[in-house]
Amino acid sequence: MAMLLATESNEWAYVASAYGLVIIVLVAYAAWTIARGRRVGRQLPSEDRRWM
Amino acid sequence: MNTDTKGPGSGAGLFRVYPGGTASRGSRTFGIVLAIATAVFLAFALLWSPPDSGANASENQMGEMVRIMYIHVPVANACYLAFFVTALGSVMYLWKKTDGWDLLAAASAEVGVVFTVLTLATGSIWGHIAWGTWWEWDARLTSTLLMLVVYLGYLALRRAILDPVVRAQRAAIVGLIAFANVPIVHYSVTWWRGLHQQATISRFDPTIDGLKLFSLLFGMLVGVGFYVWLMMHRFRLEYAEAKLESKGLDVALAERRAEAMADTAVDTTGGTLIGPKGTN
Amino acid sequence: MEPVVSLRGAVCLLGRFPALAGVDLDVNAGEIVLLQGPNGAGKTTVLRACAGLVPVVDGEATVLGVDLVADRRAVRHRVGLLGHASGLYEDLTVADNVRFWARAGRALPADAEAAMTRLGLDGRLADVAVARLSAGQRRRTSLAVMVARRPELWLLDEPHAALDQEGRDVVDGLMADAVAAGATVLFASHEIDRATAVAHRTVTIAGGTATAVSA
Amino acid sequence: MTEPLVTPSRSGTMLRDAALVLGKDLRLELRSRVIINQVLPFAVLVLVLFAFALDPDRRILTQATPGLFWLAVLFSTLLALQRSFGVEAADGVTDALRLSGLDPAGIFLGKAAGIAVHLLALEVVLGLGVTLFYGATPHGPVLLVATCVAATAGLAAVGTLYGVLSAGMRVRDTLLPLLMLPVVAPVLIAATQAFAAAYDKTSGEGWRWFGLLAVFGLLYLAIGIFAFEPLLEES
Repeated sequence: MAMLLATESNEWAYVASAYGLVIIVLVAYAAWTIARGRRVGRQLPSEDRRWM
Repeated sequence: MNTDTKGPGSGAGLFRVYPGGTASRGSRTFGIVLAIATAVFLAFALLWSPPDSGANASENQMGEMVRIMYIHVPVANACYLAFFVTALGSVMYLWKKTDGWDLLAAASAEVGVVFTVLTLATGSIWGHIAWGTWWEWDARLTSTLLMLVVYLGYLALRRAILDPVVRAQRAAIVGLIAFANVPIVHYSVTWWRGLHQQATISRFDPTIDGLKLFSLLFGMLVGVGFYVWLMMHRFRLEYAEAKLESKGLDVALAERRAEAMADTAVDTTGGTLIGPKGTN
Repeated sequence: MEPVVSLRGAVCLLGRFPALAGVDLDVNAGEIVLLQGPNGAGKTTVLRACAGLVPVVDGEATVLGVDLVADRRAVRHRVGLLGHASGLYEDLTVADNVRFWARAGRALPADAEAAMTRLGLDGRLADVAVARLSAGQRRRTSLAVMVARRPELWLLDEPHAALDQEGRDVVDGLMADAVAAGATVLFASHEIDRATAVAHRTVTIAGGTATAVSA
Repeated sequence: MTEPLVTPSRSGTMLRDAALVLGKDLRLELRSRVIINQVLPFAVLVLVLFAFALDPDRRILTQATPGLFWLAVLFSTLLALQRSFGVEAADGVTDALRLSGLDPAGIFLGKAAGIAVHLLALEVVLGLGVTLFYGATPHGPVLLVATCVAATAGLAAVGTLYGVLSAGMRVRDTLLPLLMLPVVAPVLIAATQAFAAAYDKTSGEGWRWFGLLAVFGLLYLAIGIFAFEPLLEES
């Protein structure tokens, strides 16, 4: 099978890219959401910001 | 505005709101716990758990590539959870007609789309080693791709409708149809591939145990944690936007009434008809 | 007796715009009431709200004994609304349209034919596609649909617009006949002279508010 | 003074209204001939363009016939839907429908039946087209017809649901394909496979796909009957 032919370092590059991609995308999405939240939140009076 | 869809309702103490954004003490505490858990998970997944080779290997002999599974499966798991919550929010909105459920469905769909993109990406990376190509018309990959497009359509529909009530109503029905469609698409695509490919592609579910199994389960826990934490922020954002919308409404209503006063004043000076006249 | 239309502090939204910002209005059975006011005052929205098309989001609203806030759909088939749009299929003929909408409203076939005659749509005009009609002829076709359906409450938005002299007389006659047959009429118009002549009383609306409550 | 004398059962009203709406749609097509004069030529044009794209090599075209046939049907469905709901969104007709007293479920069934009739006519012409242009000899006529009927029911039901959903929106022409096509992907797959089975004279396999199509069609007809009323509301 193809994966048996792959060298170990090559495998690590794929593993690293998978983990890197997931972490970068999640962090970027979280940052974007929080930034949007701050922008909208500033326009709201505090009595309307009762999260939970 | 209904906010009861998530957690206890209190504006003080542990849940005191931090000014300006969508964070609260609860979400910050949870975020810190999640960050530590993520670090521990990465250590397990990348360092402490053994590669899938040698004596204890599964039948597929995945080598270091098994580590991709520890992140792919939790991400896929989170995207199913997200879309389940969207469907739940849609059903509850159609039943209860309270805005909170609609906001929950909307927030969860967006988070779900992010997780679905990551599911496809990590699956594709794994596939490039396993199959030698970035994309294979594998049943799971294909049905996941279709699911992604369906929910992109859901989000596009939400953006296209301005009236909040109409938007909630229509989005709820589409959210429900989208979820009902998942099994149909899954089975049709599975049968479609099953008929044509006699050679089985090595599946992504080797038998694993020990540290490998622990890494996978811990990863799923972290994945659900990430979903919950993102949802805390995303739901509050959706809530704040809805609040802002209805806030603008109060202002518009006041302006409209002021306009009426002005018009009436003009009318009296002009001497035209006002109010009820005649027959009662 | 309970009024046919009863609005108390009614608020209606068009998207995010409050078209009605608190309307008080009573219309009693057998009345012809003229709704008058400047452009954008909310006349059209009052009529559409009474027809059960626009939701009343705040206040109280009862039409023909139906609570519009609770279930506005229940009133729809009992009212007739003549709006700015014709509500006709362009590619169908006049007769096709009148017969289809009359059957949809469970009107008698004879009523549909009679209505077309009343509006001067019989003969050659009946087989002309709506797309080829003039504005006045469309108006007559929409009116024919409404007459055939014999609504209990007539809601007319600018009924005289686009019509010739003879057509306007027909409209005035239709309103009088409707009231004589036990129906009620609420209409909006800018043709003050003609409208006040036919109306029993006038209600002025401005900036989405009006106060016209029977004592 | 106004109400009809009888109050028929709910399903009786639904079917009566469905027949009324279907009759109206057929009459509309009879008078305007948009499907015959525009959508039908478009569908044939798609077949010809496929032949250009795939090289006029009979073998490839014959092999790809089922897929190309259903793709042409799918694209034509979008056009037929835009026509069918463009008519309902024009000049206050949507309001007139809401005020008409027609049962929403009846309107749904009537509109879906109208679409289905148009699509079936289209499929007959396309079937002749692939035989003529691609040289595909049809086998298993029962399976072919059954597949057409079941697939058309599914396409018409989903199309009517999403058609009314996006009718009256500014972006309806772009939103409708995005919403509808991924949902009808199973129809494309199943109908293509059933056709392939019929053309290959292996009908046994094809009936399984027919079953999937039937389930799909019934499911969406049921959803439409229940969901059409809220969808017909404000736009």
